[in-house]
Amino acid sequence: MSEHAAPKFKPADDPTFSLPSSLASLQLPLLGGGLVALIVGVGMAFAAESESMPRFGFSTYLTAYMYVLTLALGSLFFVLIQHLVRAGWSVVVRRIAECFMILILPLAILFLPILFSLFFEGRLFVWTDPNFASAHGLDAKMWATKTSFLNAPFFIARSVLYFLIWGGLAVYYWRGSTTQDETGERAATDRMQYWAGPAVMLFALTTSFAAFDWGMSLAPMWFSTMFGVYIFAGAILSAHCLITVVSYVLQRHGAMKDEITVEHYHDLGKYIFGFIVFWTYIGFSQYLLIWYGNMPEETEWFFARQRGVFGGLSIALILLHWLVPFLGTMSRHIRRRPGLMAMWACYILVMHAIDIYWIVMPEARHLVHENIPNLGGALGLIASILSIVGMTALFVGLGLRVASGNRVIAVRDPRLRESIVFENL
Amino acid sequence: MSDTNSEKIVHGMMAEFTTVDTLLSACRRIRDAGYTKTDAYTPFPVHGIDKALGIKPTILPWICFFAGLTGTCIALTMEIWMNGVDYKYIISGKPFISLPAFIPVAFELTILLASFGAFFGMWALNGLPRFSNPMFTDPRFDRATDDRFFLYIDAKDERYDAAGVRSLLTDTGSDYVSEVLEDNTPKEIPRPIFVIWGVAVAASVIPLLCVLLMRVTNSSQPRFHIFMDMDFSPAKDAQQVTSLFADNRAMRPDVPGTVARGQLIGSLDVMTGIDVDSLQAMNAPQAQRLVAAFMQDDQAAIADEVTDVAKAEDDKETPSVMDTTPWVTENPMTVDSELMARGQQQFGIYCSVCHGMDGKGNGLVNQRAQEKGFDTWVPPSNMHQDTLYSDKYPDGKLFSTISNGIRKMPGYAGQIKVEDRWAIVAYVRALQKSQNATMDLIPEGRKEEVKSAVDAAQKELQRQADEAAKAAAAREQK
Amino acid sequence: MAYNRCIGTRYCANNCPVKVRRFNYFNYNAEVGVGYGVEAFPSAIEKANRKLQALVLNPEVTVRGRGVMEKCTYCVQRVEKAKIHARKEGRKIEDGDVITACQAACSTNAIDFGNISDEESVVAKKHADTRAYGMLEQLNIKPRTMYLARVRNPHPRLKTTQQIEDLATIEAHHGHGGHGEGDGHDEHAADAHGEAAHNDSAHSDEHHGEEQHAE
Amino acid sequence: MSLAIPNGLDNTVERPGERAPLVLGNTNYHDITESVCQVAERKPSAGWVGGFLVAFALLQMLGLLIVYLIYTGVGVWGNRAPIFWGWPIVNFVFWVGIGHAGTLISAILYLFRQEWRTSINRAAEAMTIFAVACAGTFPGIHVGRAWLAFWLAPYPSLNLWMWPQFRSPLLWDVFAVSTYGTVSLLFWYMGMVPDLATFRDRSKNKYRRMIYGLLCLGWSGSSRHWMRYEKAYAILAALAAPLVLSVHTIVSFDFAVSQVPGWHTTIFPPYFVAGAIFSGFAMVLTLMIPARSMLNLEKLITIRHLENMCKIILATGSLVGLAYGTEFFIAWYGQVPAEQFAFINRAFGPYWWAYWTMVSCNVISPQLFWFKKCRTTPWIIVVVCIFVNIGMWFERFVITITSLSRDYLPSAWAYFSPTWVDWGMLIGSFGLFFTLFLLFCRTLPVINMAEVKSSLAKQHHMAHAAAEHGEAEH
Repeated sequence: MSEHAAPKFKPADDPTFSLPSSLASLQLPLLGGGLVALIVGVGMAFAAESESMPRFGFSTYLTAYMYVLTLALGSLFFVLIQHLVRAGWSVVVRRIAECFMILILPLAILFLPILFSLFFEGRLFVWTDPNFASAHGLDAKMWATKTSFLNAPFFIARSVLYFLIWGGLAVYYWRGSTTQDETGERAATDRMQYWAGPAVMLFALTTSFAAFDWGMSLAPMWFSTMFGVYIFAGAILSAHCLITVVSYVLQRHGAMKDEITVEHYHDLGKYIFGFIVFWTYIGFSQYLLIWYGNMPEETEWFFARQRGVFGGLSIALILLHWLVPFLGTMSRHIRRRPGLMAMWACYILVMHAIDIYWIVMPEARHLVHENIPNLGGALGLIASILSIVGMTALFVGLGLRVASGNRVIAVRDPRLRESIVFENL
Repeated sequence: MSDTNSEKIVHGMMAEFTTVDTLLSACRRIRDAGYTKTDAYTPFPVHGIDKALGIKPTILPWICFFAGLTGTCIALTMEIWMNGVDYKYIISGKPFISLPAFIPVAFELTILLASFGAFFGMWALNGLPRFSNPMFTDPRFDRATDDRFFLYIDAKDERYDAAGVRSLLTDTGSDYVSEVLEDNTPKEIPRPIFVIWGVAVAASVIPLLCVLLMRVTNSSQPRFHIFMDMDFSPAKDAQQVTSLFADNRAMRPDVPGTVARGQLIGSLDVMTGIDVDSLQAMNAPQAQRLVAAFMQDDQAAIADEVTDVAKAEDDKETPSVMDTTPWVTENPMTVDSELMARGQQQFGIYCSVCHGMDGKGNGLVNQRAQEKGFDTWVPPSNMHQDTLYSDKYPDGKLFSTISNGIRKMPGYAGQIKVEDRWAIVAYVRALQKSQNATMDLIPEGRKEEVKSAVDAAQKELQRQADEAAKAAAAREQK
Repeated sequence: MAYNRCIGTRYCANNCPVKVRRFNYFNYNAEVGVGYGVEAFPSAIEKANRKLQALVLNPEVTVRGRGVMEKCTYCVQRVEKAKIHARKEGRKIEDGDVITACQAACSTNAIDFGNISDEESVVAKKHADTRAYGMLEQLNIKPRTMYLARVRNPHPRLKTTQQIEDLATIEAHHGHGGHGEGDGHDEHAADAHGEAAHNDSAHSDEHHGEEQHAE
Repeated sequence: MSLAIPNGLDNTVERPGERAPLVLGNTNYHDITESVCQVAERKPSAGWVGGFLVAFALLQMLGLLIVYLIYTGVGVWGNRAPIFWGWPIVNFVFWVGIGHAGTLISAILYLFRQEWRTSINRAAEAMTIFAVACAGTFPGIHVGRAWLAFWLAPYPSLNLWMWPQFRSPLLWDVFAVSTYGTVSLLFWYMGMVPDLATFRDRSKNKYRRMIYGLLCLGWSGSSRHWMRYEKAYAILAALAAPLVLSVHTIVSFDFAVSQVPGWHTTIFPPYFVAGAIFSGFAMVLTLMIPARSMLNLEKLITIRHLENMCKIILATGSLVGLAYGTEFFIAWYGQVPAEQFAFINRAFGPYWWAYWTMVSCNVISPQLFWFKKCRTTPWIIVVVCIFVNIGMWFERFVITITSLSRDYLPSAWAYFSPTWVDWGMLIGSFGLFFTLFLLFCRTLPVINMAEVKSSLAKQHHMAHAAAEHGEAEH
């Protein structure tokens, strides 16, 4: 029925299935440069701390960290869900996601600075400050209950648990997939499918709580049941963008020239479009419910993001994170142009960084009612950008390192053939 | 069949296929042969056939996009105009133009109009509905919606030539090739359909006309109301009945314990005439019952209680002339000329009709009753018997009698205010005193005046007595 | 509350945190010729017409049939009357001009009603009292009706530490710092609509702990 | 045709790299037409007639109760202050939720290219429409003055000259539910057009032919038409997917924008949507399993279809469970006393029985679907799905009634008890639903023939390609 030329199926050791050397050679510059940029950026961020933004340093680090973590988590979820629904189309790009998913392990080490911040009372999470309750006139009994959850030991235990679960899942699926490259064993796919259901449940639970811990508890008196879903929406959207961009870059450098077709970009484009809508839906619902209910304990969080430069940023997010890419990726014609799709994907990755920044940074402000959060001046702005760029470079460098030792496509996946010949309706 | 063929317009040629693959290859062949006015008829969408036939993509997505955009604009304009401009209404502290709250409706209308765009756009682009189609004349074509695939070349095609087309189609592997002829079913629409249509249209207008008529008619009569709603006031007037309450009264009596404004005067002692504290000491349950009855605002119960209190004393071991009920012995009001005047007035209104202006028990009602000789008539008491003097009949007891009645006399608590009842008590005391007054009771300053008045009165009486004596003497002389 | 427009979704009543609203589930006035259904109608068209006219000319009260929500109007008819009166005399509305029905009926003078935008009014002063609190104020519902906390007189030796602390830190009345978007209530206040203060001695208000000796 | 799978083969096992068939038996296109058309063409069975009479009687009861309600006043329900919303709203949310499955199967699974949807989407869409009809009944009669319900439309009432209040979630609801009903109807109808043409072409009877001919708009099966038709269908699917999410989201806004403890929580939109899908799929399965055996459609609606639906039920059921847990956690974490009380009251207050019914039916019972045995045994599926339906009804009961019965001020607390009218209307709404569904079975194509044929063609094509490939490798 197809009008396409019959696809060629290459042998597993085809050179286009490994990381192109032009990209592999970028590893060291990215790792080194990224590390330096990150350190300098965070250093500058500490220097940019001021009376009005006393927690700027650690918050900047957390922003950069949350950004790459959501990318890795989104990739993990992408892999899990493809197995869960036995997807055929995505096999050619799944390895790219797998390469980023396994970065959960190094990210666990990069989490240490955040744990480290717990030793400095109130320098990142204000609930670590023993005087917080009395300074803000909070009821002591209530605060005691709150800190039975939000306290350093329990926080550390939970963080370790999250990383154990994510790391375990990532390693399991990474091993399954790379072993299959060698053995071509079909049962491996069956096993991975079998565990995908429970894995998604675990993922949903841990991601939700990690979002509560690392994002929501920055404002310890604020709460929103939807917050975990909001973080998840950003993660899954940006993971699809990441896969699109990386696929495009790989193809530009000669890898998987024939395997990833315009159909895959079209499909990724559809998901990107869909998840832009999903992100907007979650973000809007969260805002609307809080705005409408107008209860002081909830509006506080949005109130901080409604004034000054963050007010502008909020509007910008609506327009640039939703409206512009929504219109931009709506057309089938655009989704069927890999170059354009890669461009939009890059754009959304930038927007996602701003989204994370918008979530984390206002909580670095001095927590009194009248205080309007700011960007920390030119120094703070440069510091934030440097940190995020550095962290991202580090992340990509690590990804390349992982990829260089392996194939960039799951060559012996039983559904590879289906994926290659896949056509959109 | 051939002779009928010659009379009819030939629309084109169709060929039947049994599988998708043969159809597709046939499509490619006729496309490559240069035919452009071609079409395939299949029971399900066959993928790749648009390329095989050279069908161009549709503009439907654009129609939907603009329809959706129109929906958004309509919704936002409508919401902003209605709630932000034309009808401003403060609700839950939200601004008049609340964009977050306007999003859901805008979203729904966008989807609705875009869906209409897709649905009706498809109709329009496909030229549907189209009930008459020459393809349908061939009974074999019925299987085009079941399991057969048809390829059609239109006679209007530049390259069309019946014989050539037939051979080309037979060549592609079709086992049935046939010409498509003009539909020979009658073209006129049956008349009953028009009649039904007309009647339906006419009938559908009637309700509208009725509504219109009702809207424009000027009439002093109220419009017909299926549901009354709030057009008529359901407020109740006094003295009306209602089934809503057990007593059928529309006007509700006061809630028990209600004291009218300005009527809460002093303590319970003042209200009952009984020294409740003393009663409490003597007979606590009795006192509580009295208070309870009072809280119920039930005049009869109060009266019963009060009489009970009084009776309980009477029934005690030795019937004593002395009443041991702890009546209030002193008028709680400030006794002054104003109170006296008030008491005189009230006594005049309420008491004098029976008891007489002087309190001697011979008011107009009594006179009339005596005249008529009613045998059940109990004559009103004379205020001037010594059992009614304040040493034997304390002020409280007198007050209580006025309030609750005694023997034939009804209670006046409902008619006379508490203050006024005490005023009457004061006035009655004054009346009693007036019958036994001595000069000692007269204030110094007014003694002369009274003396002269008394003298004048005595003189006058003397004069009248003399005159009477004279007159009597004169009669005797006659 | 636009009674005429109400179709009785009862949404307002559900969401009213203080549950002041009540609903006309049935027509409670069926038999006076203003009900639903034909039995109410036959004899009374002319009379009903007159009533209708009377209703049109009645500026004071709307009357509600079944299916309509009920709510305290703060005796809007009395407020209007007082306003008209004050306007005729060319003065501002003053304390005592409006006596609401509940206030009139209250034998213990527990209710005060007046203009809170007038700082000299009784209600304004009572609102400023340390004992004043709004019901469920923490929800940012900005209630107009305020209550005065119960006055109690515990023996100093029986006071809880909480009470002692509260008494030590007691200040002027605190409201919620208004950081909602809504300002509808402020407009109401400017409208010379009154404000009620309940001196509700029966309302035990434990968490306030602003008890003082008063008796 | 030789590549078709013999009847009775277990198509729930799928080797990676090969797709299990979705149409069983030695089937060709004509067989599909036959097996679907026979449902409507043969004489109604005694079971159908009996079922229809019962359902129709219940529908009459619903009608009479509505008349009684409107004549007497909404006080005939158990709604009393402070529980101003009682069973009617519970029923409304319940039915709207059920009404999500059809469009979800049709639209979202279509967009995700889940081909197994083809055999079930038609009946599921029909159920959607009927469920929305049931749902739409309740808010309409729920208002105190039902005859003025049209005031909700943006129409200036002539005597008041007022506009509706667009800041009210109830108005959003009016728009959402009516848009949803309309679009679902369009979507359903549009999917049916080619199949109605099949009905037309098979009709022997002149009137049948005319009616189906009118309904199918003169569909001829032209490839040009198909191309635009498919585009329109895809666009409608793309529009219906966010729409279906938005509807229950907006229904959840009715609750969540308020300040009522237990209602005001931001997880409500996705949680309601998950619940809706959950209950909708359960309802589809509850009906589909008996229907497929009564209508002899086992070859088209296979165990694999059922298994896939069970998996979705398991996933959404667990999501709903996760949402219950999150609510509890955040209520504790948030440290707002009223909120905390609301949740403790749900679980341990006077309605504890409703809450635990909900939890056991919604969260625990679908966990059986972790076992393949349970996912592939029709009677177990039916039993679990009935529990899920009950559980989802109770979920709405719990949300609506427990929250209202005990909110901020204890002085206003009360306990809800339904009246006979409440019961009658709940049962009557099932009468409406089943009447429509039974009529649908007899008069319209219950399975999307065109799509099943299309997927059969693809199945053949793939088998063909695999065979060729196998030859090439050897």
